[in-house]
Amino acid sequence: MAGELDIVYFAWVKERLGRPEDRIAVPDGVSTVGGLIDYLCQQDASYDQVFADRSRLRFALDQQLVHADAKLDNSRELAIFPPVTGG
Amino acid sequence: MAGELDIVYFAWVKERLGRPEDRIAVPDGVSTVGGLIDYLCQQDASYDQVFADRSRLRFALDQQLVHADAKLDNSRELAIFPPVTGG
Amino acid sequence: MITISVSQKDFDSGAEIRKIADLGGGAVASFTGQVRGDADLVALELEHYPAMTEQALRTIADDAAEKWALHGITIIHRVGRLQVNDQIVLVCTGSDHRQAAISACSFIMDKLKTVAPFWKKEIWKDGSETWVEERQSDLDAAAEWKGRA
Amino acid sequence: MITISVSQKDFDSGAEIRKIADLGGGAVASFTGQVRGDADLVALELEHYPAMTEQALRTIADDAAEKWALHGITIIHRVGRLQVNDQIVLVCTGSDHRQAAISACSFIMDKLKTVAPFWKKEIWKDGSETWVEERQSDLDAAAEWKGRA
Repeated sequence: MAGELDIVYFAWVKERLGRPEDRIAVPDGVSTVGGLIDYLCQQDASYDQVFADRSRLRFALDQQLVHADAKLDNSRELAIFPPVTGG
Repeated sequence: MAGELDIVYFAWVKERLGRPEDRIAVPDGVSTVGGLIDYLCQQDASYDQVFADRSRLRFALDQQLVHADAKLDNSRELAIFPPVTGG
Repeated sequence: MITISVSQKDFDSGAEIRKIADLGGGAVASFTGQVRGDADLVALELEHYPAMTEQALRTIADDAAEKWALHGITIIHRVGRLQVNDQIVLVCTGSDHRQAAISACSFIMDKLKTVAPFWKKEIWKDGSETWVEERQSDLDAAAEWKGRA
Repeated sequence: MITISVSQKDFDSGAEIRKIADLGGGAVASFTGQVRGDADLVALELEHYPAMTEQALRTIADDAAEKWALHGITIIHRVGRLQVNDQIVLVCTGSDHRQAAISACSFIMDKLKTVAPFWKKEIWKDGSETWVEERQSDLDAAAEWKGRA
Protein backbone atom coordinates (compact mmCIF):
# COMPACT_ATOMS: atom_id res chain seq x y z
CA MET A 1 0.00 0.00 0.00
CA ALA A 2 1.36 3.37 -0.96
CA GLY A 3 1.98 5.80 1.95
CA GLU A 4 1.51 9.54 1.92
CA LEU A 5 4.61 11.65 2.37
CA ASP A 6 4.98 15.40 2.86
CA ILE A 7 7.96 16.85 1.05
CA VAL A 8 9.23 20.27 2.16
CA TYR A 9 11.73 22.40 0.25
CA PHE A 10 14.10 25.14 1.36
CA ALA A 11 16.34 27.83 -0.10
CA TRP A 12 16.96 27.60 -3.85
CA VAL A 13 15.24 24.21 -4.07
CA LYS A 14 12.02 25.88 -2.93
CA GLU A 15 12.59 28.92 -5.14
CA ARG A 16 13.23 26.89 -8.29
CA LEU A 17 10.33 24.54 -7.74
CA GLY A 18 8.18 27.56 -7.02
CA ARG A 19 6.45 25.99 -4.03
CA PRO A 20 7.35 25.19 -0.42
CA GLU A 21 5.94 21.67 -0.25
CA ASP A 22 4.25 18.73 -1.91
CA ARG A 23 2.26 15.83 -0.65
CA ILE A 24 2.83 12.67 -2.64
CA ALA A 25 1.78 9.05 -2.59
CA VAL A 26 4.90 6.91 -2.40
CA PRO A 27 4.50 4.19 -5.04
CA ASP A 28 5.23 0.54 -4.38
CA GLY A 29 8.83 -0.29 -5.16
CA VAL A 30 10.19 3.05 -3.97
CA SER A 31 11.88 2.54 -0.61
CA THR A 32 14.69 5.08 -0.30
CA VAL A 33 15.11 8.84 -0.50
CA GLY A 34 17.18 8.45 -3.65
CA GLY A 35 14.62 6.14 -5.19
CA LEU A 36 11.89 8.67 -4.52
CA ILE A 37 13.91 11.45 -6.16
CA ASP A 38 14.37 9.24 -9.23
CA TYR A 39 10.66 8.56 -9.30
CA LEU A 40 9.74 12.25 -9.02
CA CYS A 41 12.11 13.19 -11.84
CA GLN A 42 10.45 10.63 -14.09
CA GLN A 43 7.01 12.01 -13.25
CA ASP A 44 7.62 15.68 -13.84
CA ALA A 45 10.25 17.69 -15.72
CA SER A 46 10.17 20.46 -13.12
CA TYR A 47 11.64 18.07 -10.55
CA ASP A 48 14.16 16.83 -13.07
CA GLN A 49 15.57 20.33 -13.59
CA VAL A 50 15.88 21.21 -9.92
CA PHE A 51 17.16 17.81 -8.79
CA ALA A 52 19.51 17.35 -11.76
CA ASP A 53 22.71 17.60 -9.73
CA ARG A 54 22.12 15.28 -6.76
CA SER A 55 25.48 16.21 -5.22
CA ARG A 56 24.02 19.64 -4.43
CA LEU A 57 21.05 18.26 -2.49
CA ARG A 58 20.76 17.35 1.15
CA PHE A 59 17.93 15.44 2.82
CA ALA A 60 16.21 15.12 6.17
CA LEU A 61 13.67 12.48 7.10
CA ASP A 62 11.39 13.51 9.94
CA GLN A 63 13.87 16.33 10.72
CA GLN A 64 16.97 14.12 10.86
CA LEU A 65 19.73 14.57 8.28
CA VAL A 66 20.04 11.43 6.13
CA HIS A 67 21.89 10.30 3.03
CA ALA A 68 20.15 9.45 -0.24
CA ASP A 69 20.26 5.74 0.56
CA ALA A 70 18.14 6.17 3.71
CA LYS A 71 14.95 4.07 3.86
CA LEU A 72 11.72 6.00 3.80
CA ASP A 73 10.03 3.44 6.06
CA ASN A 74 7.15 5.18 7.80
CA SER A 75 8.58 8.69 7.68
CA ARG A 76 6.03 11.47 7.51
CA GLU A 77 8.17 14.31 6.22
CA LEU A 78 11.03 14.46 3.75
CA ALA A 79 12.96 17.73 3.45
CA ILE A 80 15.04 18.50 0.37
CA PHE A 81 17.43 21.44 0.48
CA PRO A 82 20.92 22.69 -0.48
CA PRO A 83 23.89 22.30 1.86
CA VAL A 84 23.32 24.42 4.97
CA THR A 85 25.07 27.78 5.30
CA GLY A 86 24.12 29.18 8.70
CA GLY A 87 26.31 30.62 11.44
CA MET B 1 84.13 48.37 37.03
CA ALA B 2 81.16 46.99 38.88
CA GLY B 3 77.73 48.18 37.63
CA GLU B 4 74.70 48.99 39.73
CA LEU B 5 71.66 46.79 39.27
CA ASP B 6 68.14 47.14 40.64
CA ILE B 7 66.58 43.83 41.62
CA VAL B 8 62.78 43.72 42.00
CA TYR B 9 60.84 40.87 43.58
CA PHE B 10 57.25 39.70 43.18
CA ALA B 11 54.74 37.35 44.81
CA TRP B 12 56.20 34.94 47.36
CA VAL B 13 59.75 35.90 46.49
CA LYS B 14 58.98 39.42 47.67
CA GLU B 15 57.02 38.19 50.71
CA ARG B 16 59.76 35.83 51.88
CA LEU B 17 62.56 38.31 51.38
CA GLY B 18 60.44 40.87 53.20
CA ARG B 19 61.20 43.65 50.72
CA PRO B 20 60.20 44.60 47.17
CA GLU B 21 63.65 45.48 45.82
CA ASP B 22 67.36 45.77 46.27
CA ARG B 23 70.07 47.77 44.61
CA ILE B 24 73.33 45.94 44.35
CA ALA B 25 76.76 46.43 42.88
CA VAL B 26 77.50 43.61 40.47
CA PRO B 27 80.97 42.32 41.30
CA ASP B 28 83.60 41.61 38.68
CA GLY B 29 83.40 38.03 37.50
CA VAL B 30 79.60 37.85 37.73
CA SER B 31 78.17 38.02 34.22
CA THR B 32 74.90 36.05 34.18
CA VAL B 33 71.61 36.01 36.07
CA GLY B 34 72.47 32.61 37.53
CA GLY B 35 75.93 33.80 38.55
CA LEU B 36 74.40 36.76 40.33
CA ILE B 37 71.96 34.53 42.23
CA ASP B 38 74.88 32.34 43.34
CA TYR B 39 76.76 35.42 44.48
CA LEU B 40 73.78 36.78 46.45
CA CYS B 41 73.25 33.43 48.19
CA GLN B 42 76.88 33.43 49.29
CA GLN B 43 76.55 36.96 50.66
CA ASP B 44 73.41 36.57 52.73
CA ALA B 45 71.55 33.60 54.18
CA SER B 46 68.17 35.29 53.56
CA TYR B 47 68.75 35.03 49.81
CA ASP B 48 69.92 31.45 50.17
CA GLN B 49 66.64 30.40 51.80
CA VAL B 50 64.36 32.08 49.27
CA PHE B 51 66.42 31.14 46.22
CA ALA B 52 67.16 27.58 47.37
CA ASP B 53 65.07 25.89 44.70
CA ARG B 54 66.11 27.62 41.48
CA SER B 55 63.57 25.61 39.46
CA ARG B 56 60.83 27.65 41.12
CA LEU B 57 62.30 31.00 40.08
CA ARG B 58 61.78 32.96 36.88
CA PHE B 59 63.71 36.02 35.72
CA ALA B 60 63.29 39.12 33.63
CA LEU B 61 66.07 41.48 32.57
CA ASP B 62 64.85 44.94 31.74
CA GLN B 63 61.29 43.56 31.59
CA GLN B 64 62.09 40.69 29.21
CA LEU B 65 61.76 37.09 30.37
CA VAL B 66 65.15 35.38 30.35
CA HIS B 67 66.71 32.12 31.48
CA ALA B 68 69.29 31.88 34.25
CA ASP B 69 72.13 31.76 31.76
CA ALA B 70 71.25 35.20 30.33
CA LYS B 71 74.08 37.77 30.34
CA LEU B 72 73.54 40.74 32.62
CA ASP B 73 75.45 43.02 30.22
CA ASN B 74 74.25 46.57 30.82
CA SER B 75 70.81 45.69 32.16
CA ARG B 76 69.35 48.10 34.66
CA GLU B 77 66.69 45.95 36.28
CA LEU B 78 66.54 42.27 37.15
CA ALA B 79 63.20 40.85 38.29
CA ILE B 80 63.01 37.62 40.26
CA PHE B 81 59.63 35.96 40.73
CA PRO B 82 57.76 32.65 40.78
CA PRO B 83 56.17 31.21 37.62
CA VAL B 84 53.37 33.50 36.50
CA THR B 85 49.76 32.56 37.25
CA GLY B 86 47.56 35.22 35.69
CA GLY B 87 44.54 34.88 33.43
CA MET C 1 22.13 24.36 31.40
CA ILE C 2 21.45 24.49 27.68
CA THR C 3 19.66 27.48 26.16
CA ILE C 4 18.67 27.48 22.49
CA SER C 5 17.02 30.38 20.72
CA VAL C 6 16.05 30.78 17.06
CA SER C 7 14.20 33.99 16.25
CA GLN C 8 14.27 37.28 14.39
CA LYS C 9 15.21 39.17 17.55
CA ASP C 10 18.62 40.68 18.18
CA PHE C 11 20.56 39.58 21.26
CA ASP C 12 22.96 41.07 23.81
CA SER C 13 26.22 39.11 23.85
CA GLY C 14 27.32 40.69 27.10
CA ALA C 15 24.11 39.73 28.89
CA GLU C 16 24.36 36.16 27.60
CA ILE C 17 27.98 35.90 28.70
CA ARG C 18 27.01 37.16 32.16
CA LYS C 19 24.26 34.53 32.44
CA ILE C 20 26.76 31.79 31.65
CA ALA C 21 29.37 33.36 33.97
CA ASP C 22 26.81 33.45 36.81
CA LEU C 23 26.68 29.65 36.69
CA GLY C 24 29.99 29.82 38.55
CA GLY C 25 32.67 28.29 36.29
CA GLY C 26 35.81 30.37 35.95
CA ALA C 27 35.90 30.29 32.14
CA VAL C 28 33.47 31.64 29.57
CA ALA C 29 34.11 31.51 25.82
CA SER C 30 31.93 33.13 23.21
CA PHE C 31 31.68 33.45 19.48
CA THR C 32 29.60 36.13 17.80
CA GLY C 33 29.00 36.05 14.06
CA GLN C 34 27.64 39.06 12.23
CA VAL C 35 26.91 40.13 8.68
CA ARG C 36 30.28 41.08 7.25
CA GLY C 37 30.63 44.56 5.80
CA ASP C 38 30.41 44.72 2.02
CA ALA C 39 29.61 47.93 0.18
CA ASP C 40 27.42 46.15 -2.39
CA LEU C 41 25.42 44.10 0.07
CA VAL C 42 21.91 45.36 0.87
CA ALA C 43 20.81 42.58 3.19
CA LEU C 44 21.14 38.95 4.15
CA GLU C 45 18.11 36.70 4.39
CA LEU C 46 18.33 33.83 6.79
CA GLU C 47 15.92 31.00 6.05
CA HIS C 48 15.58 27.94 8.23
CA TYR C 49 13.59 24.74 8.70
CA PRO C 50 11.49 25.59 11.73
CA ALA C 51 10.41 22.03 12.53
CA MET C 52 14.04 20.90 12.66
CA THR C 53 16.22 23.84 13.69
CA GLU C 54 15.95 23.91 17.46
CA GLN C 55 16.34 20.16 17.77
CA ALA C 56 19.39 20.21 15.50
CA LEU C 57 21.00 22.90 17.68
CA ARG C 58 20.08 21.03 20.85
CA THR C 59 21.73 17.88 19.52
CA ILE C 60 24.93 19.83 18.82
CA ALA C 61 24.83 21.27 22.36
CA ASP C 62 24.23 17.80 23.83
CA ASP C 63 27.23 16.47 21.89
CA ALA C 64 29.39 19.29 23.26
CA ALA C 65 28.16 18.63 26.81
CA GLU C 66 29.22 14.99 26.41
CA LYS C 67 32.70 15.88 25.18
CA TRP C 68 33.53 18.59 27.72
CA ALA C 69 32.62 19.38 31.34
CA LEU C 70 30.48 22.49 30.83
CA HIS C 71 28.34 24.51 33.21
CA GLY C 72 26.29 26.10 30.47
CA ILE C 73 25.80 26.39 26.73
CA THR C 74 23.87 29.13 24.96
CA ILE C 75 23.20 29.07 21.22
CA ILE C 76 21.29 31.95 19.65
CA HIS C 77 20.69 32.12 15.91
CA ARG C 78 18.71 34.79 14.14
CA VAL C 79 16.53 34.29 11.07
CA GLY C 80 14.85 36.68 8.66
CA ARG C 81 16.28 39.80 7.05
CA LEU C 82 19.54 41.20 8.42
CA GLN C 83 21.67 44.21 7.51
CA VAL C 84 25.42 44.65 7.33
CA ASN C 85 26.97 44.42 10.83
CA ASP C 86 23.79 42.87 12.28
CA GLN C 87 24.47 40.00 14.62
CA ILE C 88 23.60 36.53 13.30
CA VAL C 89 24.77 33.97 15.80
CA LEU C 90 26.05 33.69 19.35
CA VAL C 91 27.59 30.63 20.95
CA CYS C 92 28.60 30.92 24.59
CA THR C 93 30.06 28.18 26.77
CA GLY C 94 31.01 28.08 30.45
CA SER C 95 33.38 25.69 32.18
CA ASP C 96 35.88 25.44 35.01
CA HIS C 97 38.63 25.29 32.38
CA ARG C 98 39.35 27.66 29.56
CA GLN C 99 40.38 25.01 27.06
CA ALA C 100 37.09 23.16 27.56
CA ALA C 101 35.09 26.37 27.14
CA ILE C 102 36.98 27.48 24.02
CA SER C 103 37.05 24.03 22.39
CA ALA C 104 33.34 23.50 22.99
CA CYS C 105 32.53 26.92 21.52
CA SER C 106 34.63 26.16 18.45
CA PHE C 107 33.08 22.67 18.08
CA ILE C 108 29.54 24.01 18.30
CA MET C 109 30.21 26.62 15.60
CA ASP C 110 31.84 24.04 13.32
CA LYS C 111 28.90 21.65 13.70
CA LEU C 112 26.34 24.41 13.37
CA LYS C 113 27.90 25.46 10.05
CA THR C 114 27.49 21.96 8.62
CA VAL C 115 24.37 20.37 10.13
CA ALA C 116 21.98 23.09 11.37
CA PRO C 117 19.28 23.84 8.76
CA PHE C 118 19.95 27.51 7.97
CA TRP C 119 20.43 29.02 4.53
CA LYS C 120 21.77 32.48 3.73
CA LYS C 121 20.70 34.51 0.73
CA GLU C 122 22.66 37.63 -0.17
CA ILE C 123 20.71 40.54 -1.65
CA TRP C 124 22.83 42.94 -3.69
CA LYS C 125 22.53 46.57 -4.66
CA ASP C 126 22.05 45.69 -8.33
CA GLY C 127 18.96 43.71 -7.36
CA SER C 128 20.52 40.28 -7.77
CA GLU C 129 20.22 37.58 -5.13
CA THR C 130 22.66 34.77 -4.47
CA TRP C 131 22.38 31.80 -2.17
CA VAL C 132 25.58 31.39 -0.17
CA GLU C 133 27.43 28.19 -1.11
CA GLU C 134 28.80 25.73 1.39
CA ARG C 135 32.53 26.03 1.98
CA GLN C 136 34.97 23.13 1.97
CA SER C 137 36.81 24.73 4.91
CA ASP C 138 33.65 24.43 7.01
CA LEU C 139 33.26 20.76 6.11
CA ASP C 140 36.92 20.14 6.92
CA ALA C 141 36.61 21.92 10.28
CA ALA C 142 33.60 19.85 11.28
CA ALA C 143 35.24 16.60 10.12
CA GLU C 144 38.31 17.30 12.25
CA TRP C 145 36.33 16.87 15.46
CA LYS C 146 35.54 13.24 14.67
CA GLY C 147 37.03 11.12 17.41
CA ARG C 148 38.54 14.08 19.24
CA ALA C 149 37.59 15.00 22.80
CA MET D 1 43.68 47.69 16.39
CA ILE D 2 45.22 46.42 19.61
CA THR D 3 43.84 47.56 22.96
CA ILE D 4 45.59 46.58 26.19
CA SER D 5 44.33 47.46 29.66
CA VAL D 6 45.72 46.50 33.05
CA SER D 7 43.91 48.05 36.00
CA GLN D 8 41.78 47.45 39.06
CA LYS D 9 38.62 48.43 37.19
CA ASP D 10 35.93 45.98 36.16
CA PHE D 11 35.03 45.73 32.46
CA ASP D 12 31.96 45.11 30.30
CA SER D 13 32.53 42.10 28.04
CA GLY D 14 29.54 42.96 25.87
CA ALA D 15 30.77 46.50 25.23
CA GLU D 16 34.26 45.24 24.35
CA ILE D 17 32.81 42.64 21.97
CA ARG D 18 30.73 45.34 20.29
CA LYS D 19 33.82 47.54 19.83
CA ILE D 20 35.64 44.68 18.10
CA ALA D 21 32.51 43.80 16.09
CA ASP D 22 32.20 47.42 14.92
CA LEU D 23 35.56 47.02 13.16
CA GLY D 24 33.59 45.11 10.55
CA GLY D 25 34.86 41.52 10.49
CA GLY D 26 32.16 38.89 10.59
CA ALA D 27 33.66 36.90 13.45
CA VAL D 28 34.30 37.86 17.06
CA ALA D 29 35.65 35.45 19.67
CA SER D 30 35.98 36.20 23.34
CA PHE D 31 37.22 34.59 26.50
CA THR D 32 36.28 35.86 29.94
CA GLY D 33 37.98 34.50 33.03
CA GLN D 34 36.56 35.09 36.48
CA VAL D 35 37.24 34.08 40.07
CA ARG D 36 35.83 30.57 40.34
CA GLY D 37 33.29 29.94 43.07
CA ASP D 38 34.68 28.26 46.20
CA ALA D 39 32.89 28.39 49.54
CA ASP D 40 36.15 28.79 51.50
CA LEU D 41 37.64 31.50 49.33
CA VAL D 42 37.43 35.07 50.67
CA ALA D 43 39.31 36.84 47.90
CA LEU D 44 41.94 36.61 45.22
CA GLU D 45 44.82 39.10 45.10
CA LEU D 46 46.28 39.76 41.68
CA GLU D 47 49.80 41.14 41.78
CA HIS D 48 51.71 42.18 38.69
CA TYR D 49 54.96 43.75 37.50
CA PRO D 50 53.78 47.17 36.38
CA ALA D 51 56.87 48.08 34.39
CA MET D 52 56.56 44.89 32.33
CA THR D 53 52.90 43.86 32.15
CA GLU D 54 51.51 46.00 29.35
CA GLN D 55 54.48 45.38 27.10
CA ALA D 56 54.26 41.63 27.71
CA LEU D 57 50.57 41.64 26.74
CA ARG D 58 51.27 43.79 23.71
CA THR D 59 53.95 41.36 22.53
CA ILE D 60 51.45 38.49 22.81
CA ALA D 61 48.90 40.51 20.81
CA ASP D 62 51.51 41.35 18.17
CA ASP D 63 52.38 37.66 17.88
CA ALA D 64 48.70 36.81 17.38
CA ALA D 65 48.33 39.57 14.76
CA GLU D 66 51.24 38.04 12.86
CA LYS D 67 49.77 34.53 12.91
CA TRP D 68 46.19 35.41 11.96
CA ALA D 69 44.43 38.09 9.91
CA LEU D 70 42.69 40.02 12.68
CA HIS D 71 40.75 43.29 12.66
CA GLY D 72 41.13 43.85 16.37
CA ILE D 73 42.48 42.45 19.61
CA THR D 74 41.47 43.53 23.10
CA ILE D 75 43.18 42.25 26.23
CA ILE D 76 41.95 43.43 29.63
CA HIS D 77 43.44 42.10 32.84
CA ARG D 78 42.50 43.22 36.31
CA VAL D 79 44.84 43.49 39.29
CA GLY D 80 44.28 44.03 42.97
CA ARG D 81 41.76 42.36 45.27
CA LEU D 82 38.92 40.39 43.65
CA GLN D 83 35.95 38.47 45.04
CA VAL D 84 34.38 35.19 43.95
CA ASN D 85 32.72 35.59 40.51
CA ASP D 86 34.55 38.86 39.84
CA GLN D 87 35.89 39.10 36.32
CA ILE D 88 39.67 38.81 35.95
CA VAL D 89 40.52 38.76 32.28
CA LEU D 90 38.97 39.38 28.88
CA VAL D 91 40.46 38.51 25.52
CA CYS D 92 38.47 39.49 22.45
CA THR D 93 39.50 39.02 18.82
CA GLY D 94 37.84 40.01 15.57
CA SER D 95 38.44 38.57 12.12
CA ASP D 96 36.71 37.80 8.84
CA HIS D 97 36.93 34.10 9.74
CA ARG D 98 35.72 32.34 12.83
CA GLN D 99 38.63 29.92 13.07
CA ALA D 100 41.13 32.78 13.00
CA ALA D 101 39.20 34.66 15.71
CA ILE D 102 38.81 31.60 17.95
CA SER D 103 42.37 30.34 17.47
CA ALA D 104 43.85 33.77 18.16
CA CYS D 105 41.74 34.11 21.32
CA SER D 106 42.88 30.69 22.52
CA PHE D 107 46.53 31.44 21.66
CA ILE D 108 46.49 34.75 23.53
CA MET D 109 45.06 33.13 26.67
CA ASP D 110 47.61 30.29 26.53
CA LYS D 111 50.50 32.73 26.17
CA LEU D 112 49.11 35.10 28.80
CA LYS D 113 48.96 32.22 31.30
CA THR D 114 52.66 31.45 30.82
CA VAL D 115 54.50 34.71 30.05
CA ALA D 116 52.49 37.68 31.37
CA PRO D 117 53.77 38.77 34.81
CA PHE D 118 50.71 38.25 37.00
CA TRP D 119 50.55 36.28 40.22
CA LYS D 120 47.45 35.14 42.08
CA LYS D 121 47.22 34.79 45.84
CA GLU D 122 44.22 33.01 47.34
CA ILE D 123 42.95 34.28 50.68
CA TRP D 124 40.96 31.72 52.64
CA LYS D 125 38.30 31.92 55.34
CA ASP D 126 40.63 30.41 57.95
CA GLY D 127 43.03 33.32 57.39
CA SER D 128 45.59 31.36 55.39
CA GLU D 129 46.98 32.62 52.11
CA THR D 130 48.34 30.54 49.26
CA TRP D 131 50.08 31.58 46.07
CA VAL D 132 48.59 29.79 43.09
CA GLU D 133 51.08 27.35 41.52
CA GLU D 134 51.77 27.14 37.82
CA ARG D 135 50.02 24.24 36.08
CA GLN D 136 51.70 21.83 33.71
CA SER D 137 48.58 21.88 31.51
CA ASP D 138 49.10 25.63 30.94
CA LEU D 139 52.74 25.10 29.96
CA ASP D 140 51.71 22.29 27.61
CA ALA D 141 49.00 24.42 26.01
CA ALA D 142 51.42 27.29 25.37
CA ALA D 143 54.10 24.93 24.01
CA GLU D 144 51.64 23.42 21.54
CA TRP D 145 51.45 26.68 19.58
CA LYS D 146 55.14 26.55 18.70
CA GLY D 147 55.43 26.39 14.95
CA ARG D 148 51.66 26.32 14.42
CA ALA D 149 49.86 28.98 12.48
